[in-house]
Amino acid sequence: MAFDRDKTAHIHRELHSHLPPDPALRVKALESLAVERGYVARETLDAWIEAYSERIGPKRGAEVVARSWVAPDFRQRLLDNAGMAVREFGYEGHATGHLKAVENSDSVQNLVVCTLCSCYPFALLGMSPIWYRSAAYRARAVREPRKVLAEFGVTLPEAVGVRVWDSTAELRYLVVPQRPAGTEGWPEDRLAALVTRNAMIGTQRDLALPDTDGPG
Amino acid sequence: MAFDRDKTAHIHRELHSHLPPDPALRVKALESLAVERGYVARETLDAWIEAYSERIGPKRGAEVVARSWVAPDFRQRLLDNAGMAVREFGYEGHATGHLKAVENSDSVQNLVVCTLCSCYPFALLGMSPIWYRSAAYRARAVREPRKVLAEFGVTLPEAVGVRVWDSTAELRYLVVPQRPAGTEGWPEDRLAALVTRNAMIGTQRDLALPDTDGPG
Amino acid sequence: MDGPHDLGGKEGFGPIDVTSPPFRHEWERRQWALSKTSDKGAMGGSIDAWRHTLELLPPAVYHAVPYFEKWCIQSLCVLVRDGGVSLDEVVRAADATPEGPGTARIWSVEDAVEAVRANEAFFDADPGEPPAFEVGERVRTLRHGSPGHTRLPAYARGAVGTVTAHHGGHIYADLSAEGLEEGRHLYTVAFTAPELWGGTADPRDTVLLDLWEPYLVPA
Amino acid sequence: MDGPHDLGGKEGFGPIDVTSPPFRHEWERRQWALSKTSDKGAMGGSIDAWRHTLELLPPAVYHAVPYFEKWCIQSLCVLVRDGGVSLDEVVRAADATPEGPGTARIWSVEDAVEAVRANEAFFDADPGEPPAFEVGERVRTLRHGSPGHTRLPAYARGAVGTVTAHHGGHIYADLSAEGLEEGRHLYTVAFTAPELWGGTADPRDTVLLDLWEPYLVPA
Repeated sequence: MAFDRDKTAHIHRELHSHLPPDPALRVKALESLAVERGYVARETLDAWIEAYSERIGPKRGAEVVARSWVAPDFRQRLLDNAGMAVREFGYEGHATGHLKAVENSDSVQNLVVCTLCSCYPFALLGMSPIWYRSAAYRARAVREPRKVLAEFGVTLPEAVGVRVWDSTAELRYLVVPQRPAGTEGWPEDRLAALVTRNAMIGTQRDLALPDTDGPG
Repeated sequence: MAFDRDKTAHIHRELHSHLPPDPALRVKALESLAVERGYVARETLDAWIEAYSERIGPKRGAEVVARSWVAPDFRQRLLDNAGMAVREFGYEGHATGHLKAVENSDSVQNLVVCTLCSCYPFALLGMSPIWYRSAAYRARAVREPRKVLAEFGVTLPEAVGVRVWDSTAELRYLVVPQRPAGTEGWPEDRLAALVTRNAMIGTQRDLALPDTDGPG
Repeated sequence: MDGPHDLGGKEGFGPIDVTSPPFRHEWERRQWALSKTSDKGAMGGSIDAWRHTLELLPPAVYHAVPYFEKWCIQSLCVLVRDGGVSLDEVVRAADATPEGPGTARIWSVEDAVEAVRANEAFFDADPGEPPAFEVGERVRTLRHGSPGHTRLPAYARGAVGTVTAHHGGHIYADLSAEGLEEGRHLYTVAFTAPELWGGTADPRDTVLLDLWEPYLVPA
Repeated sequence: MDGPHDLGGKEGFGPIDVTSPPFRHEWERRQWALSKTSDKGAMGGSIDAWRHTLELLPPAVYHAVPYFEKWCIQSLCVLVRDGGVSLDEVVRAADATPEGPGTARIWSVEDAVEAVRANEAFFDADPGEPPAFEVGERVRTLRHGSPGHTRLPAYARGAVGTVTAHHGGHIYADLSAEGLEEGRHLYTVAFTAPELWGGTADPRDTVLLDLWEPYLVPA
């Protein structure tokens, strides 16, 4: 069935002009219809909310990053095929089928964006932060990544080039930040606690050790 | 003084978030400040409104078009330098300094738009219609002029190409529609009464005679 | 389409609110949860059709309403367009107190977590012909977009870059939105910042996009 | 700048309301009248600075608010930026009942009509060098816009057209917005519809733009 653009745009205009402006009421309408039609149970929505607040979040990605720091063979598997590598944790799933890990280095800072929508490796990092889906971030990350990074408190050393990854197809990106100095011999779980969501998107470069007040 | 973009954008955001949303109140604020600071008298605003509702409007352009139909030498002056030619009527002024007249023909339909703002030959045609400044017209006129014309009820003969004039500099455009058949020997004022604002922008092609119900 | 969603490089946006959490309001959480059912039945369709429906929001709405409200209107639109729901029913549902428990099975948190895992989708698809470009080759993107759904952003059109990876064949988004699953070769292409933004951009920086073969010609 | 004002060719807008009159509301008439004083003192500046200030409205505001409300915010912004008016004063002015008659001279309708006539501005300015292109020549527009004000719309970038007229030197908008009045050669350039919009566009149609020489290179 070919996509009917005119009809779709027409329905959008009708809906927007006839629905109450409060988004909570609009969502209520969708929820009522979805429940009534048997697409979803109300309790299932609560289960989804709990799944994403308690179970699926950036701690998953942090574990993956930490292991890549301590296990060279895992690091290689991650760089070769990150989608397969995260299966070792059972963290595969929504938007990780074509996951790609990109490592920061002394000369590279990776930064991930989706300019056309808001693609994100949900099963690995949970729901994205609001800024990631904001028009300002989507518009500016590709054009002025250094100014964007500055707003996150990141100033790059002279030698560092920014690689901005715009997720235009079904590949998804995980930034692997550099392991901080002074963590030699730390176990994986202690290392994982250092890895932030922003660092895995690329808007944080230096990871802070628990005792320091380094730049976020 | 260089233009301070960041400061300008910041003030815009502050104003929009602190002012009441009702546009009438926003205009009231501007009027109060302008009057209080001595930039304009309240009665002068009424004079401007009357000037543009009673004195300055598309009838001016219609007179110019009608004369070009009946006076070949005037027509030539209009095509050579429309800004100078409208001085013969005393209709020069706001946005006619670099006026250009473009004639429709059996193979050409001219259409005027300003995609970047809403440039218009005000002194000659008065205030523009709302559709001319709408995002839909500005966006679509250059990309799909025939669909736009169809919404105005215009279907072009097979031989006709559309020339869309996007007013990107300080030139302004006056479309000279074709003189309708059956008006041989008519005086200028009777001809001028046939010429519509839309025809002089290019969203009407065939001018209707008073007794007919032809397409607008 | 050159729609309101094509934000890359657009100017005039203010500073980024860097502290914002995933959700601010309860309705946002519920919309996110509702979207988890959006690939089921009448609320769904391919990811590309889903995106295209979202892109067709009126530009003023797209720019003005909160993120998850766009998702909500998108799903309501699909219900009306493809699900046999009338506009009146939608408007009444915003007003009415929700009715009884419905007929759907109740999922546990464990079910949801497992569904996320099982949703590991792959988009590989045989393009049926060898790739036209190889890694290291210079390519130019098309100047024109497509009137329908497309994933070549406006900021990267008519630009010359270097192929840095070939991913084999992937389902071609432009056709997928129209209901056709066909494979096309997918590449990662790197563009220097000055190529995209002009001479004032930082020459140390690059932007990398994943682009299907039909978007590319030899440079 | 690649701002929200650059609408040419953008998609997703609905049908045009073809019957609409010049004004719908009294506040629109008053704003139009107020704008007639906008080239006086602190409410003004060059037309290019005026346009650039308008372009810098946040995109969501630009797309959502009515046309004359944009003009109003634009003028208020200039008053705050250049006119020594504080944000608080503006907000209070929206709330307060207007005070006495002010000090400005009262104009008659005749004065207004005469002011429109006298406002026949010319933008000719000596470019100081001969034109680089002549009528009939093929030219290509730049791929990149300018970070500031510019009058080369995004839809016409990186495109090949034909010079159909040379208008001598005109004040160059890009610099004029920054307060510098310098002349550059101005041309009308015709582009075929397929060149701008791709092969599906009607080959009978053309789009003509008035473009300054710095936007152009030989094709």
